[in-house]
Amino acid sequence: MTEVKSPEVPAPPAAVPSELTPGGRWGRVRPFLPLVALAVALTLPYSTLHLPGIFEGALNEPGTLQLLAVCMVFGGLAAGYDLLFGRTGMLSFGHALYFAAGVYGTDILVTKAGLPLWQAALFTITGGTILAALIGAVALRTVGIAFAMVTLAFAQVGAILVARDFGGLTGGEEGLPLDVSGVPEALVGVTNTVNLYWLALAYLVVVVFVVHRVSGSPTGRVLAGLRDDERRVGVLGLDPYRFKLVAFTLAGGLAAAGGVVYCLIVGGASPHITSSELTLSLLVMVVLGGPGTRWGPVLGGILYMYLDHRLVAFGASEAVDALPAFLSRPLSQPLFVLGAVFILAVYFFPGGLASLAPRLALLRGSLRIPSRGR
Amino acid sequence: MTEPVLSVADLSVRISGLHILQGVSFTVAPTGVTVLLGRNGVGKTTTLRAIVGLTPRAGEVHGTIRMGAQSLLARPTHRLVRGGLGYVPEDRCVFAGLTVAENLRLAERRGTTPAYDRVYALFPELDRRGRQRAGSLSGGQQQMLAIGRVLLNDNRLLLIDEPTKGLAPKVVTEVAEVLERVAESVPVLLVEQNLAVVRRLARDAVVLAAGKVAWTGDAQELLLETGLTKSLLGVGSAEVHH
Amino acid sequence: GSPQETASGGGDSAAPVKVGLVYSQSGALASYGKQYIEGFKAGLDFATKGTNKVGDRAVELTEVDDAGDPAKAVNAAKDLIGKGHKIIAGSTASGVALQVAPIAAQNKVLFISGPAATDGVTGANKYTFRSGRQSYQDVVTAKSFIGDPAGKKVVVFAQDGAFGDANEAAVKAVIGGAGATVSSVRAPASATEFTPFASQIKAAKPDLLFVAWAGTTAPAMWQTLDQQGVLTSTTVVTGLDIRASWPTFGAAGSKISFLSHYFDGATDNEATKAAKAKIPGGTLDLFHPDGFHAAQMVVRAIEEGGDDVEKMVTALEGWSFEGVKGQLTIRKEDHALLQPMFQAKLSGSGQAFTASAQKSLTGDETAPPVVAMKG
Amino acid sequence: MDTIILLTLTGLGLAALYFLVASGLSLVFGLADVLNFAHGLFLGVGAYATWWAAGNLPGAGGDGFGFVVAVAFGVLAGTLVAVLVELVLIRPLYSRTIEQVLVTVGLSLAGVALLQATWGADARTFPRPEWTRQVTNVLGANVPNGGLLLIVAAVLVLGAILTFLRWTRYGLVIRAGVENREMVTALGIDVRKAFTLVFAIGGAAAALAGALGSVYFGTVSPGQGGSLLIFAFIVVVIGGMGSVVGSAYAAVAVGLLQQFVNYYGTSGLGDICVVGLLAVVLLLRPQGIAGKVATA
Amino acid sequence: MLATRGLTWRIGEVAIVDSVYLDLAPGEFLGVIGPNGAGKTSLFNLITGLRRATEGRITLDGQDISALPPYKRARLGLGRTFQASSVFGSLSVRENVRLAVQAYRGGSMKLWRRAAADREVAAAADAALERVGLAHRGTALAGTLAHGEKRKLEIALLLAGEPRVMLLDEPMAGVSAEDVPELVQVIRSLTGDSGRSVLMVEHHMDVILELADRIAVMHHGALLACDTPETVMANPTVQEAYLGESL
Ligand SMILES: Nc1ncnc2c1ncn2[C@@H]1O[C@H](COP(=O)(O)OP(=O)(O)OP(=O)(O)O)[C@@H](O)[C@H]1O
Ligand SMILES: Nc1ncnc2c1ncn2[C@@H]1O[C@H](COP(=O)(O)OP(=O)(O)OP(=O)(O)O)[C@@H](O)[C@H]1O
Ligand SMILES: [Mg+2]
Ligand SMILES: [Mg+2]
Repeated sequence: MTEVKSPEVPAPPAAVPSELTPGGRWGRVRPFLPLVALAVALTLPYSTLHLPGIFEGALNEPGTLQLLAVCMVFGGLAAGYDLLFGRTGMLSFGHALYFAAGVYGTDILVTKAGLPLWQAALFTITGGTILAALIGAVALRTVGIAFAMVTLAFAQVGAILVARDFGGLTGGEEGLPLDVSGVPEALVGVTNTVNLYWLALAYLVVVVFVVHRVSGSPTGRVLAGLRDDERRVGVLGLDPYRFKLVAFTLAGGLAAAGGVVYCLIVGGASPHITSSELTLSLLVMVVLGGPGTRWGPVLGGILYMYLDHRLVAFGASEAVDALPAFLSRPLSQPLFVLGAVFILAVYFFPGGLASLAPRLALLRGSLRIPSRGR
Repeated sequence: MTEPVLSVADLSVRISGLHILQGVSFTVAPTGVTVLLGRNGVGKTTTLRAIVGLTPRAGEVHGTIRMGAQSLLARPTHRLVRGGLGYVPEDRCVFAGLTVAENLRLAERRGTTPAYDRVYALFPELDRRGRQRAGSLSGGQQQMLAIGRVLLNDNRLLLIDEPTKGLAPKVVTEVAEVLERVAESVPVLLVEQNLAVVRRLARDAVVLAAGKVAWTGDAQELLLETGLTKSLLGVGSAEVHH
Repeated sequence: GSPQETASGGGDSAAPVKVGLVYSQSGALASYGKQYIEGFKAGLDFATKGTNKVGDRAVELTEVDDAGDPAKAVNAAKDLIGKGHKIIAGSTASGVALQVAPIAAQNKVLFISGPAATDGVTGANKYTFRSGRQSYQDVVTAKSFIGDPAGKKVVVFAQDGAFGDANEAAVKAVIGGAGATVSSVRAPASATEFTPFASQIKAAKPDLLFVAWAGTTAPAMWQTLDQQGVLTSTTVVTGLDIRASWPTFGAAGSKISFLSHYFDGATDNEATKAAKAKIPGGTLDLFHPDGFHAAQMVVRAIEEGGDDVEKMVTALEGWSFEGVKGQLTIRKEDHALLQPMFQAKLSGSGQAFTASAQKSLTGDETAPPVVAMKG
Repeated sequence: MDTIILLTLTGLGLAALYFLVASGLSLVFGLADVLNFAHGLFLGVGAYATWWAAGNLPGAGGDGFGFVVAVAFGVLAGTLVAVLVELVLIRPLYSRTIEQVLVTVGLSLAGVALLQATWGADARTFPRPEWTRQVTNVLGANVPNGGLLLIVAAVLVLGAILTFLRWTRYGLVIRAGVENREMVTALGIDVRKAFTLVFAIGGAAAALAGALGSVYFGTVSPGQGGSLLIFAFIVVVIGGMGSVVGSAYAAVAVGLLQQFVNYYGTSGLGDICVVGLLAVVLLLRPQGIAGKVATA
Repeated sequence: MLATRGLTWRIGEVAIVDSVYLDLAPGEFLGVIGPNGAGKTSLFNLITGLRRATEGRITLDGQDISALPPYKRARLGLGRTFQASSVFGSLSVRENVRLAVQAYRGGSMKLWRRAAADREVAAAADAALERVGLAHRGTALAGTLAHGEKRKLEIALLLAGEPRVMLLDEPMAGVSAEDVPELVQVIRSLTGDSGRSVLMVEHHMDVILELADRIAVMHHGALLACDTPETVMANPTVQEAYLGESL
């Protein structure tokens, strides 16, 4: 008998199991690529290289480092979100809430309560994790689109509370600048931007490591099973609710930690980050990169944020101004370009950025050995 | 022998890198049942789906598939079906959210009179359960609905994938009888694992193995020859005869 | 290279002076931003007498779009400071101004906030100035509509959030402090249907209704107030927004008393003439003065301070100058910009409203209370 | 008493607006299985096209019959854009829901930015018949006529959509296609046409909402669609995905709740209550109040 | 071992499963037959907890399990296969079975251990795959398996959990004739000596007759008969309602 399903969220496209990835020369190099990337990231602040068009100034300039730091936080955030979406198949529309909790929590504890940064960070991350656990405990009673909407609802309450500015805590639509007197000297000022860069890099590395570790663990295997068929997991003797709650809480905690870092980088909190659009952009980042893949979400997050910030400059550039009006007007709207990029991305690299590498490899293979049969 | 109603020549199907069918050729006679046999996973379903144009997006199809003078490749499924190619899929695919009557109504084709009496005569259950949602039907009932759906119209050829799977013996017999009667007027290309049913219905047989055609010929002959059944289907003819 | 190294800010007396303008070119406040930059360029032209040079040194503008997002503005500010800019101006949105101000203080560069009206910018820190008006000045202007407030009943209708809070607090302080009873009706900024709020206001039967509402839902709000008869039953005061929004008042337009930061025709002096001559279209609007004044302040800062930010600050503190709005003074204690404000009336209807000045208040009359400098 | 009448009728007006947006969303969401974040764009297109037509299209205008022509033009434009979006962008992506999300999110960003690039970020006055600016006195309450117009339109749209789904063959095809597109094709039906139709209907309803909503608000601005969309989504979910009747009930519940709580409670509480209602409904009945998928 | 007492499931007025009393002795193999729609799958759903019974009780070793969620019942040794194959489509065949083994070996949260490093799990999974003859398909994605292969994988998942009571819902459906004897062999080997009990729905009468100790016949939700194969086959009602004229 066919079960009549409640409206289910379709599971995201599956990751190819590692056993299936093509071997060969590329396969041997691949495991080292992350290390190469890390090495590049570590040396970058010492380089005066100028990449015209890509960054405003030299690589070691504060503006560039700041932009990269923001990008990396979102890379980590997307990787954490993917733990929910790509690896467990839970479509949450409220993930921005935990990130916002991280940002506002740190900001309020430092600025309003006058706590030293490390204490504020500790309280915030703990609080964000508990918040995620509590909301998850309620929201996970539903599945599919219903789950997405319940999480959205909670996030919306968060957004309303921030906007209401109870007791002047959040600063409402004006946001709350961080009072840096409680923050270590090394994290304040333009000349210290590089330290924020290290912090963001550390956050990214930690998230990526945690996500890899967890998804490669026995629990990660269960999460992958949940993504495909929850009922089946139950019949195998595992409690789906418990596992989903763990994933939800963990992802929430990671997001809150990201919030702490972001608060320091931007030097304050603003209500932009409580909007449902942020969750939606997290989803876009993950899909752009390739859900459930190792590097896809990270790349997606970095690319998204990069575009989000840089397109503003692109829109104002002379090259665009020189175009005829019917082209330059829309092109000078950053959101137009960003939206167009999403759409093109779907058609030109389905499966996300992460699927590019294997496909390039395939392409190269087929060029070398024309139409080899099996 | 008269012109075949369907001829498949050198059909190859690749799905995401796997070469599932590798040059399959066979024909379907204009009358009676042609049965497609083979073990699990050889590509029987893939063959039927390639014929009706339902190969998944990641798949490539090469070769020729013709119905009379007309090539079927590259024509959209709904055109093929409107042109008289009925398809009953392996997993029934009834519309769970629609009622039984709505499922049938959906199968009506424009410009022809649907033969409800024929369907209800074969499956009175469908008439009785007209207002039940198809998703709550039992497996067997769903199969009846799936077959009933194509019988509503007059077809030039029916493709039926494992119609007796999961049916009670009594219903298997009934379905076999129905198919037998259907086959009197329309040629059928049938995939079937139940050799008793094959024995009762089939005129010609095509046996697939490892993505290729291993044997074609008279079905009854195949089932009679213990050696052949053993080597091709892996069963002794005793089992064929129960 | 090393990460701690930043470009040095010149010192060469003939090198151009780099000024960074971070404001909204896109996003919801794009049209405010557009007026600001037009005003700025006109002001620069005026203050440098058409040379765009202060002494021998050219003023080199770098414009960056923040799209109204504080995070982007902070990025841009850090980038500019890293590249050796000593002067940052702009900030169309209050959120942006509040977040950029601390950056200026941390890095000891001059920051001149633009149209952002939040009172929080005043007294934010030693390096932060403002070239526009602040909410408090709006409210003081509103007070001038009711004569003697003692014993009167005043209702504030404002949206939730900091903007509404600030207005409510200011009304309580200014008008309530003068003897009126002040109550408030607040609505979510996202509200689309205003009947419940209009009913509440009507039930309160105020002598004066002060409306602080910004955003695209404003026209619907005015229409509802009009339909429920609020506008005819009491004196309604609100801030006059940019010209493009006037037609959206519809029938309500002529029934409202406006306080105005600026509108075309409010003043007529040398700066006004220069501004009108330079601005595309020749019609001044709400935020042109903010840009114009910012440019005047920038030129003053460079003239007196050269590359030394501390000197720039000293040069601006207490400086008094003639701008588009008339005589303006930068108060030394908290960098509040004391400036004239206007009472205005809209007449005509449909697409063709014209504004006329009823009264103008001097900078001293509208001066906000002095706040302690925070940083 | 008249306060209650006023709040009820204006609440219903709000509900009607939500319903007009939600009905299209619900159809596309529940039946074509597309989470259409670009729905707000159709709304914007409808509103701007009506606005443009009233000023530029011969025969159209801001009042009387001319206004009807303008609204018809707006609805047509919205429908056309919806059809184009379906044909060009969504069609290649059926059954790839997540990519659809990406495309529709992209579209909503790009579309709103495009409207803004063309007509500016600021609100524009919307042409509308004098009658809609007036109020009607119902038992002592001054009810805005724009709201009444919305209510009438919503009831008509509800009736039309129900008739379509229940009694036409296309309705059947659409409901079946949601479950299994492939099988619908295998029954000899060109399912793509049906989905285009769903988008056309959704686009038309949204465009109508855009035009009449702008009449109600008095202005049109690029972001208008987006802010209504979140409540429309809530309405769709409370009502049960794909159930138009459910959406109608949910819209009424949400509209009235918001209106009354905003009056009797403190500000912002109305929104929180709506969100709370959503959470409660979903926790008690995860499938929404109408309960079933793909019912008319 | 497993017993149902007056187990009933109603939807509205209709009883889909109607007051079923069943007793399954340790080591017993009970075949369940019945016309399509008789309520066999529904009975399984009630026993495994995917549906809540409207009336009646289910006990396992005397313990009342009627109110337990599916996963707790599974922990107590209740395993099942599904009539419509339900495997983890995006995992490889091997990962599917490893997941099942891991679930059986104690599903407590292990977030930090490397799953691939657990050799015992891997070995047990490979053994289960070997047993159903799917070892050569280990790396294929389960979603791309042909129908018959999925049936085998279902059984491998069941095997991995080493359940004490197994509920098999039409394991032979769609399995090619060649593989039927092999699968019968697998199922037999699962039961033989281990004291495991089996409840199996199957329409292949020869398979049922070959394996079952007793046969239960369901009809319109009720238990029509439950007896030795010979008696059941001789029962005229069964003949008429279920078997019909054999081909
Ligand atoms: N979408 C797909 N992607 C990858 N492989 C596929 C896909 N569909 C089918 N296959 C593979 O193609 C082969 C043939 O499958 P097919 O379903 O045609 O077999 P079958 O003969 O019908 O088997 P059965 O008797 O079990 O129904 C199988 O090995 C299967 O794994
Ligand atoms: N959720 C439901 N709603 C309504 N009717 C249902 C539901 N689930 C099952 N039924 C009905 O209950 C009856 C028993 O179904 P079940 O699937 O248990 O039969 P079965 O004995 O397993 O049949 P088969 O051998 O064909 O698989 C059927 O008539 C079916 O239509
Ligand atoms: Mg098959
Ligand atoms: Mg069954």
